[in-house]
Amino acid sequence: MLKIMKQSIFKIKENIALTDSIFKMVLLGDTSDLRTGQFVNIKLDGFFLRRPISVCDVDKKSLTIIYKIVGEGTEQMSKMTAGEKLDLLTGLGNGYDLTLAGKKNLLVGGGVGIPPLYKLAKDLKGNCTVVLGFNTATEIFYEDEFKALGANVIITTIDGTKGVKGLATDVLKDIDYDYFFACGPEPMLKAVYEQTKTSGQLSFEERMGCGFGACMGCTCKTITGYKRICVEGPVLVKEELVW
Amino acid sequence: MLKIMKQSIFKIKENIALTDSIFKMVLLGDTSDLRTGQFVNIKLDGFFLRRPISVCDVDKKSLTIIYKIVGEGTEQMSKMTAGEKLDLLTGLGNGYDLTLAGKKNLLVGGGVGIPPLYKLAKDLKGNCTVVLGFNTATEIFYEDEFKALGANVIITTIDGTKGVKGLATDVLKDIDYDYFFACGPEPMLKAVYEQTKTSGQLSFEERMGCGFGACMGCTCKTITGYKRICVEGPVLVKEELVW
Amino acid sequence: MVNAKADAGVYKNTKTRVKTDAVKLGKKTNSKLNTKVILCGVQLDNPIIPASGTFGYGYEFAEFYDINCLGSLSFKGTTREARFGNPTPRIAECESGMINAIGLQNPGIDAVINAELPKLREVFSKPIMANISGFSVEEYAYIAERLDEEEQVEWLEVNISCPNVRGGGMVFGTDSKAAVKVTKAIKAVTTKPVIVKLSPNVTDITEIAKAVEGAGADGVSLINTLIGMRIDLNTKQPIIANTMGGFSGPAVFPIALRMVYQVYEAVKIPIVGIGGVSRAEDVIEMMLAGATAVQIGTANLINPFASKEIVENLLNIMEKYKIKDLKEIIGGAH
Amino acid sequence: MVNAKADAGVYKNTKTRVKTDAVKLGKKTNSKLNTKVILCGVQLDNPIIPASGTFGYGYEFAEFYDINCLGSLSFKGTTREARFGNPTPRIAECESGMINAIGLQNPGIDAVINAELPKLREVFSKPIMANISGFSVEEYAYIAERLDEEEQVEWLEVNISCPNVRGGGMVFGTDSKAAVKVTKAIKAVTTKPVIVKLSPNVTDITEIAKAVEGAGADGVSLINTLIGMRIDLNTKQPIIANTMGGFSGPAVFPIALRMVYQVYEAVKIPIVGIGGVSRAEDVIEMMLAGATAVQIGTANLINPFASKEIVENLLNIMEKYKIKDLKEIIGGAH
Ligand SMILES: Cc1cc2nc3c(=O)[nH]c(=O)nc-3n(C[C@H](O)[C@H](O)[C@H](O)COP(=O)(O)OP(=O)(O)OC[C@H]3O[C@@H](n4cnc5c(N)ncnc54)[C@H](O)[C@@H]3O)c2cc1C
Ligand SMILES: Cc1cc2nc3c(=O)[nH]c(=O)nc-3n(C[C@H](O)[C@H](O)[C@H](O)COP(=O)(O)OP(=O)(O)OC[C@H]3O[C@@H](n4cnc5c(N)ncnc54)[C@H](O)[C@@H]3O)c2cc1C
Ligand SMILES: Cc1cc2nc3c(=O)[nH]c(=O)nc-3n(C[C@H](O)[C@H](O)[C@H](O)COP(=O)(O)O)c2cc1C
Ligand SMILES: Cc1cc2nc3c(=O)[nH]c(=O)nc-3n(C[C@H](O)[C@H](O)[C@H](O)COP(=O)(O)O)c2cc1C
Ligand code: FES
Ligand code: FES
Repeated sequence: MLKIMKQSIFKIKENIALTDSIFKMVLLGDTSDLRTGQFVNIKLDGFFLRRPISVCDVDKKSLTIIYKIVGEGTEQMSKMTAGEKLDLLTGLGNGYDLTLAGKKNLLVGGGVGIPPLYKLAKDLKGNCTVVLGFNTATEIFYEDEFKALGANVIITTIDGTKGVKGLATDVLKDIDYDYFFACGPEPMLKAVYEQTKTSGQLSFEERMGCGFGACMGCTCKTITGYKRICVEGPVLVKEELVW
Repeated sequence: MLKIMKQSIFKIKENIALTDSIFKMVLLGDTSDLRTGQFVNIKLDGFFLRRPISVCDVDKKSLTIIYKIVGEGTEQMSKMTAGEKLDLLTGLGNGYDLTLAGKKNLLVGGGVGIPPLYKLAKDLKGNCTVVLGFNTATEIFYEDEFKALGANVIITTIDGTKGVKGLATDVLKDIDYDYFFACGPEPMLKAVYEQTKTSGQLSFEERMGCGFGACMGCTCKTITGYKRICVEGPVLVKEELVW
Repeated sequence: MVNAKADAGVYKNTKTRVKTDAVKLGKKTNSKLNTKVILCGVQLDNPIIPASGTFGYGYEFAEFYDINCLGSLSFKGTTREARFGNPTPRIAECESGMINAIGLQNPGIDAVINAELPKLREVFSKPIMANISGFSVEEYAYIAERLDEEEQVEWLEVNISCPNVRGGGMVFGTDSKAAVKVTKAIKAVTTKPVIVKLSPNVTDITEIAKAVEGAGADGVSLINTLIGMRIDLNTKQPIIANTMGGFSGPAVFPIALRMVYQVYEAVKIPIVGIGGVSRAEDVIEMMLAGATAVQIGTANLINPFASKEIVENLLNIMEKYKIKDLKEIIGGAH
Repeated sequence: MVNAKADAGVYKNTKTRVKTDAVKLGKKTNSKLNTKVILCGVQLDNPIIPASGTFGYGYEFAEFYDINCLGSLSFKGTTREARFGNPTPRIAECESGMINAIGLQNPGIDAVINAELPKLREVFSKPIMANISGFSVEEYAYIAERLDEEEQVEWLEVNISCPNVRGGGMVFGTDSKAAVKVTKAIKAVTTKPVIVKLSPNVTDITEIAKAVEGAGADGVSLINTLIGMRIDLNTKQPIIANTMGGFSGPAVFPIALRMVYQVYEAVKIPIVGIGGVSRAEDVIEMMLAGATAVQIGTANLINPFASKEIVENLLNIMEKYKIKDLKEIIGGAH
């Protein structure tokens, strides 16, 4: 796969809260080489390392990312306003391999694993079942957006305040699918790995030094060898995992 | 002398070039405790230590400073624009002791030693002779401002492109004065020290860790003991110098 | 005397960061949170201690705020005679830090006891940590003996790690045998707890820590400054008149934290964590690594209200990270 | 392949600074300026060398820009066998720096010679610095011998200072005797210049430098990473899976510069200056301290175009500070 990485400056078009702690930022800039399932690496003033964030949506002019405030970097991002600029490395990671997709695709997302699935559902023309797992009703975001794509959306909440009570993986057995894509916290990915009967692709996270393959900071073991989450990942196919 | 230091935020009202490398910045903020001959210590984004800059002028609402681009901090300052904010420590240093002033005061300034003399000339109601030394005509600033105070202004340039050709100290012998104030590069101060026959006050510079007396970074020896340029200085009286 | 206004927050970074969430929590701070710690048998209201050399003899800061909010303070390294210190420039700027080469400027032990401590007593009612330095074992012992009589002095912090003086200071801190000698000599003349301040400029700091523990030290404090240098591109010569100096500030925090962590596993005596601490979060990290108390150094120079702001923010940060009792997190990362 | 656009300048700081004046001078750069230096008898077009572990095996960066603008490059530390390295997380963020605990992940010497170097040769026509590591004297010698046959490899950079592996790496770099053994064993099997990479985690780096010089080293490179650590306040455990790691980036520059300065006074062999160098100004400082060539490490990770931008800016900075010939400033601050 041809590696196309760019460093360029993006301008914030909007930065709005979707929930208490989850924000959506639309950025204007050179989006020419951003693919579904890839990520960007964002330089923030006052922080040494860049912050990797998945591509949630992308068109000719704009890039949408959705991020959760988990520490100081994302907190600072949440306070930025339209017009401010950000330095991004774009075109990072392998992205989803759509040539492997099935006819009845299942997308399983948990928390901030959900954003990259949006562009994926779009690429699949909404022709998929999307299971979105949250802790509680107030944390739900992007339900309507997925529905607007025409996808069959199933919401789960752990406390049962909305949708099916339980984990995203609790509903899998009742769904008819022949391929899956999953992104979310590692325990969820593990459960998806264990409970899915078909092949599929899973998206991983790791602390990164560079995000473009230079430092070996993000390596994981797979049955096909050592892989860097930032180059040979973040998307790995189920069969190569060593769980 | 009561030490009154404050940390507060100032807003830039204007920031304009007086010459190629010398800028004037007017700041709005809490100016309540700024005295003639004192300095402020400025925090700049991306730099660890603050930058000490003399009070050039001050009134109830605004503080004027004049600074020369000598390194990256001052360069960054020169690119700031109206509306931007700066974090200042104010009320630093002893300032000039006007109770010691004479009837015929001489003010000698060289380069960016000139700014603090402006407020001093103002305090003296323009009733003084001011010698301003520059390298060349294009570097001259604040000549008119001093004249507007009613002061007797003598300009010297080393290359003779304006005013008297030579050093500021070259003209001292022809001036009638009974007390002096001097601020400028150390070689100039040394020459003033040697060539003046009366008492006077001289303003010094030193690399500073804190600017308010805590680190002992700026100490010099005087015949009355060790003095911190930032607390017992920057103004020292001629008789205590150990030159 | 001062209308202290701490608009700009605590500097963790050279850049003014957005304030942390915790500041908002401030109002509803839980009074059941406990910040008290016990250092060598002496209780501190909180573990925050301004570090030696960055807080003068304390009373100067009392003009900026009521310093009784601090747990304690460690005053400027004191020697037998008054010292001018090194020639200037003594200061150089670095990324997220600075270099100093003060060279132990201080008025000497007589003046400290007769002039500085009385002034400090007027404004400070907490236990004091006395930082002492010397050029010989005898000098260290002499100063310790003198300070042993000062009631408000609760701990002697023995600086065997000053990189800015020759023939003294750091030579004691990089050689276990010399460190042991100084420690024993001081223990012989004082009943106050002796905390030996260690140098980070060593291959294995645990070796020195174990040595001074063996010699009777009641605690160790670490780290002093790392040796650093900058060169002026205009003059093409070192910026510091003395060529090199002590490097401190947020830049050194990961090194300091690592050393506190290592020493915690090597000794049983309490550790005072020092090095780059600039905000309440750093204090917690230091304590998790093994520090019983934490000193704030360079941060005080950049922001004169740093120590006070850290004390104030500590409760918020404890709440944020669900810590009820600070004592209980000491060494928690092991 | 890449429309490389280096909008954001070189990061000296965690904050995106205003561009330096020098960039403007760029257009009228004086072609009479000389950036060539000679390192152990081999000429480099300029002293800029990406540091081992931050530039892969080089060819990856050739997708971002033409790496032939560089003086040389030092590839990822190579061992006899392929290594996975340490468990993740291997990376932690710090003020003006980072911690890594990669643990020498590399494909092993066979794969490096058969797969990596051929790929590098396709895109790089400059002399290469081969960075080698080992867990025993024999392993070091074996790898050196293998690389001795590689024509494009001009120097062997012997990493005796990796803090991230046990029972190898740094143990050789903190003990003069072990360092001497490794150096001698390698010198015995190669005719290429041997540059020994030193650890900063020592009491006296000049002692190790002198020892390896005595053992026949043709040069020394310094510094490798400092040992550092961070703790996660949420989990209250070390961030790095391996607890500690190697601390690098602009934060360590003053320490690296000081060590280069000290070693310059202690040995006669050339020095490769490393540690926190992030912009052309830092390169000049390193050379004034005594470095003949200068490596760029962590800066490449934050800004993939850092090394290229530093090369480009070097002429501007030379002009700004009135330097005609880089060779002539080596050690100029002494
Ligand atoms: C490929 C990839 C895609 C991602 N996509 C998204 C997304 O679309 N939306 C979203 O909200 N989050 C996403 N994350 C997680 C996101 O990178 C972290 O939440 C973010 O870096 C935290 O930064 P902070 O400064 O707020 O936290 P801090 O904890 O203060 O950060 C400290 C350091 O740890 C790193 N770090 C902390 N948590 C993580 C993490 N989970 N993964 C990797 N590095 C971490 C930071 O980058 C930084 O270097 C993604 C991570 C990866 C690796
Ligand atoms: C009491 C006092 C009053 C001053 N008043 C003025 C003034 O009114 N106008 C003016 O133009 N300049 C004044 N200066 C000098 C001014 O502080 C420096 O020019 C400025 O700090 C340079 O910063 P920089 O980042 O551009 O330079 P850099 O060289 O990049 O700065 C690096 C470090 O060195 C310090 N430094 C560099 N030069 C000096 C210097 N001459 N004195 C003290 N520290 C220095 C900086 O503060 C910084 O910590 C004054 C200095 C002092 C001590
Ligand atoms: C200007 C200055 C002066 C110092 N003087 C002393 C001293 O006299 N005695 C001492 O033990 N440590 C001294 N130190 C070291 C500090 O107490 C502290 O150990 C070190 O700076 C690391 O902490 P920091 O990064 O928080 O500053 C000094 C540090 C600075 C910056
Ligand atoms: C991610 C990473 C991996 C490294 N791997 C190696 C290595 O394999 N061999 C080696 O000699 N040094 C290695 N180093 C050390 C660097 O080459 C360099 O000596 C050090 O990082 C200091 O320079 P810097 O501050 O410019 O990064 C590594 C550094 C980093 C950050
Ligand atoms: S983050 Fe550097 S190789 Fe993946
Ligand atoms: S600058 Fe710190 S005492 Fe003067």
